[in-house]
Amino acid sequence: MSTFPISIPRPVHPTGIWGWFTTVDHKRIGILYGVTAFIMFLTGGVEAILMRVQLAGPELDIVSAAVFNQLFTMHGTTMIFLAVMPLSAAFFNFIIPLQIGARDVAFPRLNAFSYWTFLAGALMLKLSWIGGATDAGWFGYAPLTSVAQNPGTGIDFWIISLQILGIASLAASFNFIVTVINMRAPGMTMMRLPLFTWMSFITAILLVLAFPVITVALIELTFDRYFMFNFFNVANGGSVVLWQHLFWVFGHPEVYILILPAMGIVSEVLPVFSKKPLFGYKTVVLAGIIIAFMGWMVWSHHMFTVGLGAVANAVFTVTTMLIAVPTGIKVFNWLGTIWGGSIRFTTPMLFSIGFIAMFLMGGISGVMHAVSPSDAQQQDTYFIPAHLHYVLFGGAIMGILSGIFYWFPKYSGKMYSERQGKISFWLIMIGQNVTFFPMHFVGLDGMPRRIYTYADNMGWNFWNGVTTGGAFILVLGFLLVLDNIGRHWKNGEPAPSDPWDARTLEWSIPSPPPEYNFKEIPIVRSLDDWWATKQGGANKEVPASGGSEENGHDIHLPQPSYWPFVSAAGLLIAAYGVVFNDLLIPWGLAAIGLTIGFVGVYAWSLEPVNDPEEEDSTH
Amino acid sequence: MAQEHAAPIHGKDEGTTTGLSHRKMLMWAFLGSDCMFFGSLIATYLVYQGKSLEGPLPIDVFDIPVTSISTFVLLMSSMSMVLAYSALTKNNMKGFRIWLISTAIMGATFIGFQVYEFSSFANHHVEIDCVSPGELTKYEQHIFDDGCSSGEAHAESHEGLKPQTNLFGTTFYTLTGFHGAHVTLGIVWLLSLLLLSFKKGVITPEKNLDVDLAALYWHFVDVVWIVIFTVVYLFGVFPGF
Amino acid sequence: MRLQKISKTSFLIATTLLTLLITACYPDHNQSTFDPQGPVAESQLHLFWWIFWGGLVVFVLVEGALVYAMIKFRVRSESDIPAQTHGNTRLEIIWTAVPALLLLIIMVPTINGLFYMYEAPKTTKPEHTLEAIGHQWWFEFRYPDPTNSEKEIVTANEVYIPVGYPVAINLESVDVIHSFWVPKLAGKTDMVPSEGNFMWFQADEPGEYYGQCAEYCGTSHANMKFKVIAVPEPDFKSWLQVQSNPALESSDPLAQEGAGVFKSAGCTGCHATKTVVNKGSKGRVGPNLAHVASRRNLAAGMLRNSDENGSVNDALLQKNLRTWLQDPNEVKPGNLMSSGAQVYTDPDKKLTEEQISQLVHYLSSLK
Amino acid sequence: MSQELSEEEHTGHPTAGQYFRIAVILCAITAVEIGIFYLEVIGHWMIPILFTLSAGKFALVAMYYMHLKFDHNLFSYMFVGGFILAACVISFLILLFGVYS
Ligand code: HEA
Ligand code: HEA
Ligand code: HEC
Ligand code: CUA
Ligand SMILES: [Cu+2]
Repeated sequence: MSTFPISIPRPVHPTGIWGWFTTVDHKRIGILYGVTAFIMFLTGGVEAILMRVQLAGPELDIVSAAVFNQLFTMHGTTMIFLAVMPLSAAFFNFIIPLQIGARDVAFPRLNAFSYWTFLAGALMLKLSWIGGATDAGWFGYAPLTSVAQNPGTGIDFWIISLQILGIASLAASFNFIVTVINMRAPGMTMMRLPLFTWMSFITAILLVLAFPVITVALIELTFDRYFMFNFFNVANGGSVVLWQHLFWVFGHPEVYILILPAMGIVSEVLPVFSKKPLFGYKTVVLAGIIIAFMGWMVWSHHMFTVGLGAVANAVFTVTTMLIAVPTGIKVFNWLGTIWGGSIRFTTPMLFSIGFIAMFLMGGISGVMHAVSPSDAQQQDTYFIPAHLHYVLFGGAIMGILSGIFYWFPKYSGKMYSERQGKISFWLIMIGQNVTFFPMHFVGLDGMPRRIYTYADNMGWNFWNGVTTGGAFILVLGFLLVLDNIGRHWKNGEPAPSDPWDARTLEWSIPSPPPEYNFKEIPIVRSLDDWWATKQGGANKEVPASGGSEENGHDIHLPQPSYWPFVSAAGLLIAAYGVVFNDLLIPWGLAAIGLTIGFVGVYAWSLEPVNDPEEEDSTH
Repeated sequence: MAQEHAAPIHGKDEGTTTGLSHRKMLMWAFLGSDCMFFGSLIATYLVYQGKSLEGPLPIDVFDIPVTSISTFVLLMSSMSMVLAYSALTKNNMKGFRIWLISTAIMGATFIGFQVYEFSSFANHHVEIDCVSPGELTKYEQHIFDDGCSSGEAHAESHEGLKPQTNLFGTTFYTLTGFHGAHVTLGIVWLLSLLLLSFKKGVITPEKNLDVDLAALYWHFVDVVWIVIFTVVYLFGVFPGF
Repeated sequence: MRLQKISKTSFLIATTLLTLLITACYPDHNQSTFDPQGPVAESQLHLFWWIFWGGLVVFVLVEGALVYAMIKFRVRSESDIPAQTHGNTRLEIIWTAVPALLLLIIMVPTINGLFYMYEAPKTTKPEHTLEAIGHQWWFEFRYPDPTNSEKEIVTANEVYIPVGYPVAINLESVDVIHSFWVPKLAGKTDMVPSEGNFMWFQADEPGEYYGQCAEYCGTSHANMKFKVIAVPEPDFKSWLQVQSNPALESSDPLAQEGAGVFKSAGCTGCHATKTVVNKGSKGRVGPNLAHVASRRNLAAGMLRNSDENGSVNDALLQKNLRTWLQDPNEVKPGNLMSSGAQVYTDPDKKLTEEQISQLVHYLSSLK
Repeated sequence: MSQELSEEEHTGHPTAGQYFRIAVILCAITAVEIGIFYLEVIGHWMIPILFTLSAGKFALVAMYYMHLKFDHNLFSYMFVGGFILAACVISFLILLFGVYS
């Protein structure tokens, strides 16, 4: 080790709190991701509740206009970037290696880095409540984000933390792309990949292609704000519509980034609790790929009222409508899966079925938006939040909840309370419809979105009251979920390795999995290999190489490392340095942060994955 | 396809499914993603082309012969990079180092040109003879109209091209600046490799991946410049565009 | 047992939701999209019903199949292993083709409707072409001056249009993006700074139509409203005639003092009382006040000055003016008058009660 | 590990001489580009011609210097996928802005 310029003793499998800081174990990182993101979800929920209280009746004065505008902006940004995306990432981390029969991910330290960067971005965004958070809406349309309109630091925090979150997402996605392509167990061909892994893989690809676009958009905005560039400066000929294009070129693929992992989860849960294989596996995979592909051709449907002209609107109308076709294929194949099955209504199954029911609603209102002339009556009304919450809450969150319960035995090693789970399902199911369904009504009744108050004489009072009431049912539901998870993670019944009689590889190993996951790397012979193994009895062979001589100690795993944490910390400092760039020395803090980050990355790249043998094992 | 290559298990999890290196795959995925990064910057540049409200415009500041030289230097650096890699795989460490250094030097030369270019654009100054102005660009005509009306003998421009000046400045400096930043990072990377190559056993004909990756990055930066040179410089000065 | 309950609940939910939907259209509400009063809004509603019924059919079929499957295929015995079907190509082709077909059908009227709303009818008269300009957080309107093609007539927050004629509107914005929306007449079109936009609509019935800014535009986005008032064409002409006159000189002494305060307190820096301006000239920061007392609402639709029948009620108007002048920020958080006018930013220059009364008298005389 | 080296030889990586020849071609194309650029007679043909030439350079570097031609197809898919998508987005945006604003 002394051959390396920077030689700080390397952490050697530390335990306790410190262990979490240096861990590169994908399962632990998955848990870190999940817990953090869930807390972020709660903060976003609290923001939503505050908004709902303010809108419970006409002309209420619970929060001010300025605070309300921060609330919905932070709520949207939080839910999308700090809740749904990282919750999906939590599953990528924990589940993908287990499903493909790998002992770890391709780049364990990059993975750790991804988590710490995510945390940095999340903290930065959320702490911006102190001193005024961003208030330009989650898509931050120019020129509301310009210095002239918005001189405070709120927008700066929003920009910089989105950049950091982007780095986190990119790091994770590169990692999972390589992991899925390159770390599959023998025999695990692409067309034998479990559906969740497939959808996550597609998501990762979408992500690495979509994020650079918003990175550029944010860079341009940064330059405008900090150095008076002209990108979105109308006075010098800039176009505020360019921002919208760049944002939605990213933004629409982004919504599929949010939903595809949830679709993957549902595609795992339905077969297991119907005791049937997924109907039309290949078609479902193909549909996922087509959705990802078509997702790039529809972005301007968010801009139907901007005045792009009839021809452009017609083109985007057509492409947008067509995207319903591959999505429909998925829905119908899910129906085909439970059709003729033997359905067990466990909590995850209920959430998955709820997903189909609710996502369908959201999908159909999406197609209603696609009809651009009548969308002119819906755009920027509550009909949009109605659509968006049906696909995001009814879709992404329901799918994620399904996953949280489905894999609960695997990651915690315990069983949750089924009864409590079911009650929470019904509360959430009913709560979300009471909350979000009336948004269709008030939307069509002419209520614009993003208004902090409304007049008494508009006829919106009743349904807004109902919506607010529904939000409180949701609070109850989530409190039950929290309690169920929290209590049983500690004191639940120990879980067997395969409590659901499931189909995929992660259920073939103990709950929770040992650090090395698989004692012997499995050899995969078919789709749903674990199920086949259980059905076929003894046709499972010991790997030819005689892995049996291995025991847990011989399997060498990537070693913990400080550097991902250090690099992320450097990034955080640099980020604050950019926002407060005139602190003491101009840009001094940013320079310090960058230096720390740079040192971190340098040391990291010089540090071998595994110390004892100086070899490049991943070469 | 890919899956048919399923690597034999050596009793350990060392082998990869496709037999390809993780890191090289990561590099390619990154380059694919970086295409979108530069793509967005180029899109912004093109969308704003010709939309600047005032000069100077490309035709006023660009000096195609000078940029041609720096383009040539960057192209050559790509060649020298590939030769460095080639030398390494042939176990020609000396050749490797020489080519590596020359790549870095050419990269630095390119950056030098860019610095020169930026500063000359920023200080761009025209002086127009009011009596016999000759052929004028739109921008120069503007200066002529402004400055020569009151019977002066000469008219001068006051400001050069800064990012704040107009849309062209904004988009041009951002696009080429980010390219320059990529090159700079590449130079640091190459120099790091050079240092490492003096440590025993770190970079060897067998362990050439580190160099391979740096080379990929370097060539990518080169191809981005190929696009920029054509789209920004050549098209930019082309009158009909 | 429990499954029956689930299915019953689902059915119950579905049916209640449906009934709710049908009863929730509230055409009598001010901004309901279910009560189109002109051809553009009508065509949009028409399309809405197309896609609504189409979507409903899909919804009922799919949710129905889901509920049916849940009842029919619930677990009977734990050890029971159903047939392991892996797919069915024919079925899959069907459920790819049928939705595609459905969508293709809907595309036809959609694209028709799209071109319909993008081009004003050829019969649109040039004098019915007006300009709407978004400001944070009020609307400015400009009409071509019938007597001089170089001039425009400026007004604010209320647009009069002739009944039964298509009206073309050019949309602009001076600051951020706003969106011009009168639900009963037409869907919205954004007002994008420096990129002119266009829309048209027509009111078939005389009346007052509610409009509201629909694109988030900053602090008081919620308070950026306006009214469209459709009147018979002759009335429209005479209204325009009145509008083209500058503000009245009142003989009421209190009002005359008010006029003095109006100048000395700096109001004229942002408010014009002359309505005819050069075409395309830059507007003031604040709404034109030449005829503010004839408007049915004050402060971009926030305060109502008129009775049910639309005639301005002087007592209400004076009360509203007083409310507004005492503390505009109370009415409209963040408005640019409280943050820009010295009488509100500089405590020393604060308007006295007396001055306010004078101003109220002056302004309420500007019929 | 050493098998990787032999593998490379099997896939027929170019020799230094070939690399050099490619560099000559690249320079020649660039020279032609600049030459064409000064030929005013070409007029509006210039844009497609310059475009094609630079695409050729791009392809040469990617295929030979970056070894895409000799490496696993997967790498080509990754890179070309990103490249094509970027090209499509650029073209679409130009179209949207050029025609409608
Ligand atoms: C998870 C996220 C997610 C998903 C999956 C979707 C899916 C879709 N969305 Fe949505 N959308 C959002 C998140 C999402 N959306 C968000 C967040 C916004 C608002 C952003 C903002 O302004 O803040 C938005 C806004 C939005 C708009 C802009 C509205 C406006 O502002 O004016 C439009 C317009 O076309 C649209 C359309 C669609 C369509 C057609 C789909 C399709 O993919 C849906 C396809 C699915 C189905 C149709 C159901 C299943 C299909 C069948 C059973 C087949 C048969 C069906 C038919 C024949 C109809 N969405
Ligand atoms: C995944 C995405 C997601 C999710 C899950 C939600 C969830 C919710 N959303 Fe949100 N929403 C968005 C994404 C999402 N939203 C987006 C993108 C926008 C657009 C933003 C914009 O316009 O810019 C939006 C906008 C939006 C609006 C419109 C604001 C406006 O236009 O003015 C409203 C209004 O009612 C709303 C409400 C809600 C409610 C009540 C929930 C509820 O479902 C929340 C339920 C969760 C909780 C209630 C937390 C529960 C737990 C507790 C409270 C436990 C106690 C806490 C502790 C112990 C710490 N949302
Ligand atoms: C800094 C510029 C500015 C100054 C100075 C100013 N105003 Fe205003 N005024 C505005 C703006 C902007 C609005 C529109 C507010 C809104 O609706 O958001 C407005 C609105 C009004 C309205 C309501 C108009 C309508 O159409 O509903 C009245 C009345 C008014 N101002 C009176 C006054 C008086 C009286 C003064 C002087 C004491 C004054 N203003 C000074 C900017 C100004
Ligand atoms: Cu103007 Cu909202
Ligand atoms: Cu979309």
